[in-house]
Formats: sequence, C-alpha cells, structure tokens
Amino acid sequence: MDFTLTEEQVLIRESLSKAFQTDYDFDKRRAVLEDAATFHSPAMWSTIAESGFTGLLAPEDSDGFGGGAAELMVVAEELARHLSLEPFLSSAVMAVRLLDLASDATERTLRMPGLLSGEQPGAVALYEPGERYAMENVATTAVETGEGWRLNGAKAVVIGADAAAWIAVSAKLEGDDVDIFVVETDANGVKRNPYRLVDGRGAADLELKDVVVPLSARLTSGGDAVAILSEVEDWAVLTMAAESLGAMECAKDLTLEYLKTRQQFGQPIGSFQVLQHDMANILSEVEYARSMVYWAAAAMAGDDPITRRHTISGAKAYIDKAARFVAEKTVQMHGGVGVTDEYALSHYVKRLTLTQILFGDRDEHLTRFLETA
Amino acid sequence: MDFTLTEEQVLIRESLSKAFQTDYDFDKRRAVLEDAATFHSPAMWSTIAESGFTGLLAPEDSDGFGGGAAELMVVAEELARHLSLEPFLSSAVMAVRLLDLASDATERTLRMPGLLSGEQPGAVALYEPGERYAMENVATTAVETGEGWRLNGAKAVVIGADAAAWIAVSAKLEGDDVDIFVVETDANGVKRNPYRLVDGRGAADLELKDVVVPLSARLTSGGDAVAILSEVEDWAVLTMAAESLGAMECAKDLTLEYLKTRQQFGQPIGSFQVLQHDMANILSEVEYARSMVYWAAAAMAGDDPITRRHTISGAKAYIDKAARFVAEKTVQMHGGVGVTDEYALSHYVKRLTLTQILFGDRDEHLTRFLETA
Amino acid sequence: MQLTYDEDQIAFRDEVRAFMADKAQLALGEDARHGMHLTKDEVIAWHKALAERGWIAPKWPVEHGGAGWDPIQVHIFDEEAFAAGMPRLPNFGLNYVGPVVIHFGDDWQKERFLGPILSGDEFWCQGFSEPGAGSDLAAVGTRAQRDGDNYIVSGQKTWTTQAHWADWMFTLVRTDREVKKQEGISFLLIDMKSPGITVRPIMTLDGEHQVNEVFIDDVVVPAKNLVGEENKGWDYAKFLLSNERTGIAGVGQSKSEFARLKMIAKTEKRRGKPLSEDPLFQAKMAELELELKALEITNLRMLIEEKDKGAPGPISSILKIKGSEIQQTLATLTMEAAGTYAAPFIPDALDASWNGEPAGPAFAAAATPYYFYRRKASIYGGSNEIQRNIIAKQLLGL
Amino acid sequence: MQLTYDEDQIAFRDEVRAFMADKAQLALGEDARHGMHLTKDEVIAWHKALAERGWIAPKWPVEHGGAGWDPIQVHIFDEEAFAAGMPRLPNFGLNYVGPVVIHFGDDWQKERFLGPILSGDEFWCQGFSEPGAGSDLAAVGTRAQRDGDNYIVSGQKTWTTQAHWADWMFTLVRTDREVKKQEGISFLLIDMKSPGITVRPIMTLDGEHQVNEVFIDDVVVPAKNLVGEENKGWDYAKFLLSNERTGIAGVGQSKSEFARLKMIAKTEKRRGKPLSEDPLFQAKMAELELELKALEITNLRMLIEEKDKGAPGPISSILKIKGSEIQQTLATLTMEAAGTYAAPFIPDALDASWNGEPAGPAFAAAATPYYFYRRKASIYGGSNEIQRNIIAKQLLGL
Repeated sequence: MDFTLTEEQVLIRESLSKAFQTDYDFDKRRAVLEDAATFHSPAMWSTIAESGFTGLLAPEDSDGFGGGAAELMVVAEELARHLSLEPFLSSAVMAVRLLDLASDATERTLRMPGLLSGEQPGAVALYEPGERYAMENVATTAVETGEGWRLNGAKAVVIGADAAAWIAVSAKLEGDDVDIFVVETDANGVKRNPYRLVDGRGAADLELKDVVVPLSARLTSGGDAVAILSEVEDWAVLTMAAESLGAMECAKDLTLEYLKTRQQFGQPIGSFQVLQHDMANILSEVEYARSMVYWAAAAMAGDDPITRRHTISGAKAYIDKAARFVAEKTVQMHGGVGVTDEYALSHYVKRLTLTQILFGDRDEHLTRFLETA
Repeated sequence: MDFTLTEEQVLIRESLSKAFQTDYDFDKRRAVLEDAATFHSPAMWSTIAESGFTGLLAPEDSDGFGGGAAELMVVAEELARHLSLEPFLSSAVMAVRLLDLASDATERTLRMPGLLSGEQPGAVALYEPGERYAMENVATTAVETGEGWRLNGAKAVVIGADAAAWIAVSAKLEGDDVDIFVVETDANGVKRNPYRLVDGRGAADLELKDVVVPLSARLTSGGDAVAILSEVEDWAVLTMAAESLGAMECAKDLTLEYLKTRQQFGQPIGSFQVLQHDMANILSEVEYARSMVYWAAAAMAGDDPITRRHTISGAKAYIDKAARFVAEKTVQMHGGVGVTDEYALSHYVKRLTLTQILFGDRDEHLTRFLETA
Repeated sequence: MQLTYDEDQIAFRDEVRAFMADKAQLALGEDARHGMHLTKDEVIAWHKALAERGWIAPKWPVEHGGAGWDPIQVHIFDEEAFAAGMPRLPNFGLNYVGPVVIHFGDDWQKERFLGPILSGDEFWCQGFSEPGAGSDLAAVGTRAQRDGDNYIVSGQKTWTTQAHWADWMFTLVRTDREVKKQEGISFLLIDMKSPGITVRPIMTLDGEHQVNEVFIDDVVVPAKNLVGEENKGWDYAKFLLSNERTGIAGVGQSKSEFARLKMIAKTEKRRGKPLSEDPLFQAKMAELELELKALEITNLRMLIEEKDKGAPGPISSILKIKGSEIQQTLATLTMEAAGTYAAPFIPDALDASWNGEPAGPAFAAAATPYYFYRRKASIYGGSNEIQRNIIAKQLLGL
Repeated sequence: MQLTYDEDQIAFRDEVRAFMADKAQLALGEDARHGMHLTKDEVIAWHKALAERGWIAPKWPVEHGGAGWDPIQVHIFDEEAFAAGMPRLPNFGLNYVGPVVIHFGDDWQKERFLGPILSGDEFWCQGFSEPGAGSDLAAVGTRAQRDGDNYIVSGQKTWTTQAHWADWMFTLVRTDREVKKQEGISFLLIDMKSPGITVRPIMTLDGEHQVNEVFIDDVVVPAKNLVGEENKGWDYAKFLLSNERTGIAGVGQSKSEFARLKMIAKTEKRRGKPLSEDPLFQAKMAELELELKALEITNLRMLIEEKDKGAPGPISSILKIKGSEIQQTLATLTMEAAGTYAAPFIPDALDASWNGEPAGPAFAAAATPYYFYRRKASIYGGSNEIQRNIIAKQLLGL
C-alpha cells in the first residue's frame, strides 16, 4: 500500500505546471476567455501537445506515453489548478481512449497522430437532447447506403466539439444495435452550435442531417457502443474528479489566505471561530475527496467493468458533494469578493460547479453506485 | 389572520401547567418512571381527568369539552414540557376520537364516561408487526360466530395498551373488508406484552388468539376502518408535533441557560461564536417548527381528508427534522452532562426521539406528503 | 388561532389580483419567469402602471403619495405580483431612501426627491459599502469636509448595485473622525452626474454587470443635500436597514419560483421518467416546499407582530437566513433539473433581444447563472453569519 | 500509488483471519452484533485467547509482551476482529496506561503493572475528567500533597468509564498550584480499593451504567505510584492522548456495523418492500457507505504516514470527526430501520441472560439505546468542536 507519486509522476506534474505558469497566468488566460472565436489558446494547446501530454493515455505503440489513471489524475488536478481551457478532456482523454478501445489499427493509425500533435483534436458525443445522462437512449440513426452510412440525429453538449476535427457519435442501426461512427466536423450536414461551458471551456450541440460517412467510419460492430462509451465516460468522470480536487485545493488555499489577511471589526476574519470551523471542515472535505480520487484512479486499473463503474460512480457522488460544499462555502467566506469575476476564486467555483454537472450529477451517480453494488 | 391563543386556551394551559408543577416535579416523576408495575401515575391521571382534560376532544353531548386541534396543541405542548407519562395520547386523544368517529350512540354512551373519568382508559392499535406504518396491511382476522366475532392476529406497539381497559383493533372480514372491533383487555385470548417506550410511557404488543367479542364490538361496517384509523392517526400525529414543539422549547431553554452559566477555558461557553451560532439555529428551528404545528392544527379543522393528511404529513416531516436537529445539537452543546439521566435535558431528548418514531417517521411522511399533493 | 386571511384581506387580495390580470400584458410571463433580463423600458412601464394606480410606494404614508398599506397588505401585494410574473422593481428609491427622506428630510428635500422617485423619473443607488469594510457598515472611510454651502466628498464605495443606471446615490460619509465610528457619520445625497464621480463596473461570476465601484474624487455636494443632522447619519442608516427587513424573507418570489420548478419537473426527464416521478428529486422538492411553508407562516407571524407593534425586531434575522437558503436551494434544484444543459454558459442568451441559438430547454440558459447569482443572497444585507451574531446577541443575550 | 495491501500484509491478514476462524466459538455472533451486553467472563475469555497468542497488546514492544505491530497491522487486526464479531476489549490498561508505563515508568512500575494488564487480571480506568472542566483537561482540581513516602489525594473525577469494574485508576492530579495550569500536574496511579475512594454511578440516557463519578477523599497513595517526574504529568497525558488517536476512526467496527445494517435492510419492510429497495433509505445507505469509504482510505493514508514518520499528527482530528459522525449515522439508520419497533425501550433486554419477551425483530431492542449511546462519540476524547479548534490552530495556523 502506497499513496505517494512516482518520480515520473512528480516530473509530469512539475513540467505541466511550469508550462502553465509562464504562458497562462491569470491575465493571459482572461484574454483567452474573452476571445469569442476560439474558446481556447492554440499556443498553449501546442505547448501541451509538444510536451507530449496529448499522448498521456495513448498506448506506446501509437507513439503515446502509455500512462494510466494515476498519471491522468496528476495531470487533470494540475490543469484545474491552472484553470486550463484547453481541449485536453475531450481530445486527450475521451477521443484517445475511444480510439484505443473502439477502433481497428487502420483507423487508429489514421487519427492518433492528429490527436497527439494536437492539430486534429477529436471529441466524443455521449448524450442526446432530453435524455440527460442516459447514453443508452440513442435516437440518432445510421442507415447503410452504397457509399457508406447515412447519419441523422442530434447530440447534446459535446465537450470540445467546438474545436474538434472529428467527433465520435453513437447511432442506432437497423435491428437496434448501437454502434460508434466517426464524423468529420466539416462534412456536409454536420451543424455545430458552439458555446462556452460554465468554466469557459468550449462545447457544442451537434445536429446531423443526412451526413454520409464512409464504411470505415464505423468503429464498432455488433452493438458494442454503449460498453465502450461507458468506459470512455468513466475516464471522463475520473478526469472530472481529479479536476474537482485540484480546484478545491486552490479554493481552499485562497480562502485560508483571505482569512489570514482580511480584516473586519478590527481583526483578521480568521480569528472568528465560526470561520475557523468552516475552514476546518473545508480542509477535511478536501482530504476525503483526495482519498476518493485515489479510489477512483485505482479502480480504472481493474478488469471488471461493473466494479470499475461502481467505484467511479461512488467517487463522483462523494466528490460532487464535497465540491459543492467547498465552492459554496468558500464564496460565502469571501463575501462580496467571492462573487467577483476579477478574483480567481470565482473561476474555481465555476469549475467546481461544472464538474458536478458533466458526465452525470450526484443523483445519477448515487443511483449507478447502487445499481452496480 | 391571528396567531394568538384565546383566553380560554391560555386558561387551559395554565391550569394544566399548575397541576403538573405541584404534583409532578422532576423527582416525583422519576419515582413514576421507576415504578415497574404501573407505567404512569394514577394520582396524576386522576387529576387530569378531574380537571376535564380527558374530555378535551370529546363532543359536548358526551359531556366532553368539545375542543379541537388548537386546544389539543396547547395541551400536548404543555404535557411534553412536564414530561408527562400519563396515557393522554392513547386514551384522551386516540380512543376519544375513535369512539367519536366510529361508534354508534350506544357504544359511545357505554365507553365515553370511562374515558372521561379516566377509570376505563382506551387505546387504539394501528399497526401490525413487520408492516411498519402501513395500517392498511391487516392480517388480523374477524370471523363471525354465533355469539359474536372471533378475532385472531397481532398488533405492534400499541401506545397505552398497558393501561387500557379496552383496545380498538382493525381486522379483516371475509370478503376483505377491514373493520374496527373493540376488545376488552381482560378478555380470554388477549395477551399483552407491556413495556415502556423510549420516553418512559407505556405500550404493549398485542396478541389475539381466538378472542371472542360480542356483535356490538364491531364499531364500523363496510370497511370504513382505514379511513377512520387514518383520521385517528392524524390526531395522534398532531399530538406528536405539538409534544415535539414543547420538548424543543424546553431543550432550547435548558441549553441557553447552560451556555450562560457553564464556564470553560475561563469563560462562559456561550461566549464561543460556534455555540452562539448553534444556539441561533436552534432558536430559528424551534420558531419554524411552531409555525408548522400551527399549520397542522389549522388543517385538522378542514373537511377534505386528503388535504388534512397532506398537511399533517408535511408538518410531521418538517418537525421531525427540527426535532432531530434540536435533540442532537442540544446534547452536543451540553457535552457529557447532556447524556446523563439525572439532568432533565436527556429526558426531553428521549421524548424528541420518540416523537420522530411514532405514527410514521420522516421518510414515511415525506412520502405521504408527496402522494397526497 | 386563525390561519387564513380575514374578509378585508381577502377583498384586498382580490382587488390586487384583478389589477394584475388587467395589467397582464406588462408581465413578461415566461421570459421573466425563465430569468431573462428586462429592459429599462419594460421596468418603467410596470412602474408607471403602479404609480398611476397609487400603488407604487406601498408603505409610504398616503399624504406623500404612498399606498399606506399595513405589512400584511404589502405581503399580499407581493405574492400576487410575483404570482402574476410581474417584475421586481428597483427599490433603492422607493423602499430605502424614500422613507428616510419622509422621516428625516426637510421640506425642500421632500419636495425635490419624492416626486421623481414615485414617478420613476429618477433612479437611486446605495452608497454604503466600502472596500475592506464588508459587513462592518460603520467602518466608513469616505470623508465629507464642510466648505461653505457645500461638502467636499472623497472616498470610494463598492458593491454599488445599479450605480451605472442611477441618477442619485444616498451615501454614508464621515464628517467627524475624532469620535466613535458610529458617531461621526452623516447621510448625504449625491448627484451621480457630479464631476468627480467615476463608476467602474464589477463583473460577477454569473456573467453579469449589476454592481460597481464608485470613486468619489473631491466631489462638491450642496449642504442642503445633507439629510437630518450632521453626524447623526448612523441613526438614519439603522432606520433604513430596519425597513429593509420587511419583505426580506422573499416569500412571494420564492413561491412563484417553486411553482415554476414544479412545472419544469414535469417535463425534464431522468432515466426516461419525468423528475416529478424521480424519488430523489421529489424528496428534495418536498423538503424545499416544507421549508418554504415554514418560512411563509413564520413570516406571517412576524408581519402580524409588526402590524401590532410597529417594527419587525431582530427576529426577522431568522427570516433572512432561511429566506436566503430557500432562494439558493430553488436555484440549485433548477440547475439540477437542467441536467447536462446546465453546463452551457451563454450570458447573452438572457437578453430578450438575443437571437443566437439556444442550447437545451428554455429555462436552462438562466439556470446556472441564476445559481451563481443567488450565492449573493446569503452575503448581502448582512451576511448570514452576521445575522446569527445578531440573533445570539440581541435575541439570546449571549 | 498502490491501494491494495502488499504481500506481507496479505499474509498477515490471512494469519489473523485464520486465528479468528479458529476462535469463532468465542465470538458471540448475532448477540454481540445486535448490541447485547457481554458478561465480564465472556470478555475475559477473549482477552485470554489473545494473550495466549501474544496478540493482546498490538502496539507494545515485543520485549514487554506486546505484538510490536506497525499501524497497518494493527488496522488489519482490528478489521478482521470486528468482521468476525469479536468483542472490543476495555483498553484503558492496554492502550492507555500501558504505553505510558512502558515509556515513562520505572522498573518497579513495569514489573508491577504490565503483567496483570497483559493477563487481564487487572482492569483500569482513566481519572482525567473533572466536574466543570469538560474538554479543558488541564483544568485539574484534584490535589495531591506530598507527605513522606505518600501523596494525600483529594478531589473528584467524573465520566470515569468502568470505574465500577476497575482495580486501578490512572489520574492527573495537581501537585503545584503556583504555576501555569499545565505545569503543576502529575500522573499518579491509584488503587481503587484504597480507603477514601467512592464510586457513584452516573446513569446515561441509553439506560446504561458505564460511567461514574469518583470521589477521592484524603486517599493515601504511595509515592512510588507516581509515574515519571512530579509536575510533568501533562507531558505524559499528551503522549497518552496522541496514542488514543490511532484507531480513533473506528473503521473496522463501522464496516462491521454497516454490513449488519445491510442485512437488516434486506428483511425490514417499508410499504411492503424491503428497505434495500426503498429509494430514500437506499440513498442514505449509499451516502453512508461512501463516507465510510472516504474515511477508510484517508485512515490508511494517515496510518502509512504514521508508520513512516512515527506519529499520526493533528490531521487525525479529521478522522475523529468523520469517524464519530459515521458511527452516529450508522446508529441512526439502524434505529430508522427498526421503524415502530424503535419505540420500545427495554434496557434489560440487552442482557444476554434476560428472559422477557422481546418486541419486534432481534436487532430492534438495542437500536434506540445504541443511537443514544452513540451521541457520546462526538463528545468524548475531545468534542468535535475541540477537534475543529485543533485543526484551525495546528493545521491551518488560524
């Protein structure tokens, strides 16, 4: 039993942190946030790709780093600390894992280099409008034609779809099998409605109207889609959990600092017992959340998909509660300053709110935790 | 709109309080509590009956006081303040309301005087073992015989059954109608297993083995039992709500006093901000609970049984939460003293715990509140 | 013990309800309910309608153009207005500075200021908070130096809601630094068009511009704009804050928002079933409904006490706490109801004039911004921590 | 990052597990799990079995008869023992005073006291708390006056668990009143059979007699019973309290209680369905299970830190808080599971020898008393409020 990071993991964290410290401070990031056309920083994204982080989870035979859940945990925590707006989650986690799990060698050879170089980011669509977090409810259809497959349907809140060169979507075939197809975002009939998410990252709703894709675009066969997308979702949930932890740590540190410096009624507000106890509770919840991220990371290494999902969902349910508590409490303890956009806390709070929403909220994961028990 | 008590209601409260103050102080009550044979004080019970409180809810044409929910609220709150162990709930609320609602004039004329004099207390059995709070699940059977009805079955945790001269029970007839029967506790085949409840009041489990009752013992016909028992239960729930309020008020007062007098680390513990805020929350919850008792009392006067039940259940769900919070928090704020039997607080805490359990817990009433919306 | 309105109150309610029905075209219905922003014109139209009816200033005495209602009537009016989807009006003039001028102002001030407040021709903002002071309102650093017929005022205010709309600002300024902090404060009315006033927007995490910093740099303010006596400003501020307490529970608005949430729960699905059939979501809804019921009845108890005794007293602190918690839970559950569609964040979509493409159901666009917005409910007007301090000291004697 | 036991730890766990299986007849199975009280004989039988195996004092050094285990081993042992339903042993001798005597006692004291603790022949109680001191342990009023080879001790102790069973009591006594309160305290061992000792039971709200007042009236205590130096007792007390922190999370016991609650939920019905299919009850169970999992992993993190660095440090305060909250929630849900049958209160029914008629399912009799009993979990050993003070001061620097 060992909870320490390997030397390699420490190096990963440090090199990532350094890249962000120099090129992505609060003001530079603000400029990215105010850019209405590109929702992230192409320069930062290049740096991330050049440093090899885009290949963190790609297998070594695809020129990836071959990292696993522990490495992802380290990276995601750090990305959240620096409030990254880059499409790491959508492309380097979800698209990479999907290609690795779903596609044959040809497709992988074709698309992995673009993911790793960062120049052809991918995205994965999990849900459809009105279906909340039920990815097994697929109304999008795929009909075989002479030239390939014709897709029709819609996908909701596809993370990173704004920046993606291609998007993986599930669609129902005749006979009700659900398979995964790759759609180029510039194909005819693909309509994206891009927007920022709560924390500033990009996403889009997706409409597919008679979109024709080649036969090779079908990544799975025989209805494997839901199992594979579930595993991709589990990776995404782990990413959210680790991001949440990173954001909680920063919100905690900012608040502790504020308690020590901010004066009211002639004394630092940290001298008030109620705020001391609040702060003790925050520290405590962050520590417990960290334990739950470890638990989730360890589960991703396991073989049994039910146990994996049970643990991932349990961890998300716990961490979402901690995230809400820390986000709401740290704002409250800051008073007015906590709600201003110009102070970093509100940005961590937004991230903590987003991580609660994406890939299943607390109620959803509590239910999944019980179902998989 | 008016939230004040009438002069008459104030008089009721004061005369009841006076009777308890003189004859039922903490030590005298302790003696009652330690009496293994009789779970209440026959002397105090006589005083209550002589003062007319046993007839509070009985109609005037039965020589009762003809009071309603507001009067019951006042009395129950006061009984809880004095930690009464007397069978008021079982006999003066449940049995009186049952007789009034269910029985014909003959039976009422026969039994009401015994209830009012306190000499022949009654009790009402609502639930069966293993069925929790589902009074519609009746396994007890009633079979007509030449001489009357033969009853077989069991009833769970019948409040006041230890002291009762008769008990009203539901039983299923041929054809699945459920009706209410009166059983004399000294009848052949009636077995009681008496015990004290959490707060010291008496109750018993009841077994009926080939108990034969006369034809006149059937109080309802055509399966009215559940509707009538539901109304009796609603009266009991209102009693619990008002008792809970009285006990919360006392727990609050004891704790405030303790905060002001108890010294630790060289200062009264009431100077610690965390305890001040706890106390503010307690005050607040007690005020809100009081409002919910008013809401419940007002609902008992209404005509529509669904609305009545909706309100009663909503109030109980709210008040149970407040009761748990106040009980647990006041113990915590007292530290070790709070868990000792010799200090009054623990007795209020026990009462607050019991009121959460009896006649449906919070989950049950939340569900009922939703079902009746 | 009588929990329903009496005949007069019911008649009053019916009168208000009829008025609301009559003015239904002014309410922005679904848009307003879904958290869309109103234009100034829309707000003014509603203001004028109320002014015309003599209902624009519910609590002002009739001789000053008010409705002269008692607290219960004010409550009934609020409930009906919110139920009908009418917008909340900016209240810095009507509910804050207006009563102060009526009670403590001189004839010239009454003549000059009350009319434009009633007509809606002048908007006000509140210059109380200062940087670094937080809930310690008496820590006023802005200085006003008497100079002939004027005061020369310098300092800074912050969290000034709608300063960018306002024509006037009522302020606390320090006129004596030698005495206890509460004793050297004056209550001064400042024209926002005065040279030396600079308004800097503060963007908040809901993506909105509502509050501002106001820099006051050697601003010349005529001495006739001083309300009451010099150095007595703290008394007027306390009077103003105690008025703020009425209506602090926000019962009417929360009831209207709860009704909307119930509608939403009927259409939004979780695992193929509407949220109105989801046991976990329903349990949260039921608990919230009961909290709101407890607040409503307790608020009525306090209003009757206020009606009988003239002032709500410190017990209103408990209303502020639960009222704000309920507002926050309402926003939280609405956000949860939006599911995945709580994630997109498009503040522009809240402008009625926006013509971009919405993501998800109509209510979803405002759900998360509103959740963020409601974080303020437990901070402003004296944070909930301050309210608990008040309860402990003033009600419990701790 | 490796979240599972290593090979050595698994081998150790299997060894413990085999031992537990071997001694299964000593566990009182259902009775113990249902909260029935053990007789002193039953407790002693288990004590002797462990003593024989050399496992009675897990953390004592081997040369003093201990097992010499590291914190992870102690944790594994606890988990297995609780999972097998073995009773918790009184730990005032083994875990509290024993290590103090080992570290600070002289040879005579080691010779005299350690053996009977290991053999189970002498029970101990802890004379720290005094009336009116509460969580302020240094507020010691009991005085010890040196008189030749003896101390004459007078004062009063309270909340003294099992004083009515104990042969000996270790106490904090005041030997100097002129200095700071922490500096005039000594650590003295008192024979409970000494003339002048009076034990008065304190009944608690769970209907039990576990704690006592101990009156000490001019009791003559030989000076050789002084541990370490005079006036250094506070140091030894702090050492003792820091040992108390290991195992404070109560993970093993809570896991065993959770498993039992899961069984109960399968049989108890609500509205015709078992609680294990009731959405509200299941949501509470799931939340509790996750709290317990978070506690378990965090506890392991701390244990490894303790193993590596030698001491758990103040971070263990967070374990105490959550550990006690979980214990309380477990008791609360068990009470809720009992439904109507949580209402009867028959303390006698918890004696295995009782032959009255039970009311309701077997687990129900102990459910509400246990809920009451568990109220103490957030009070003793430094209340949770004190723990938060410690976190704020020692970990956060506030």
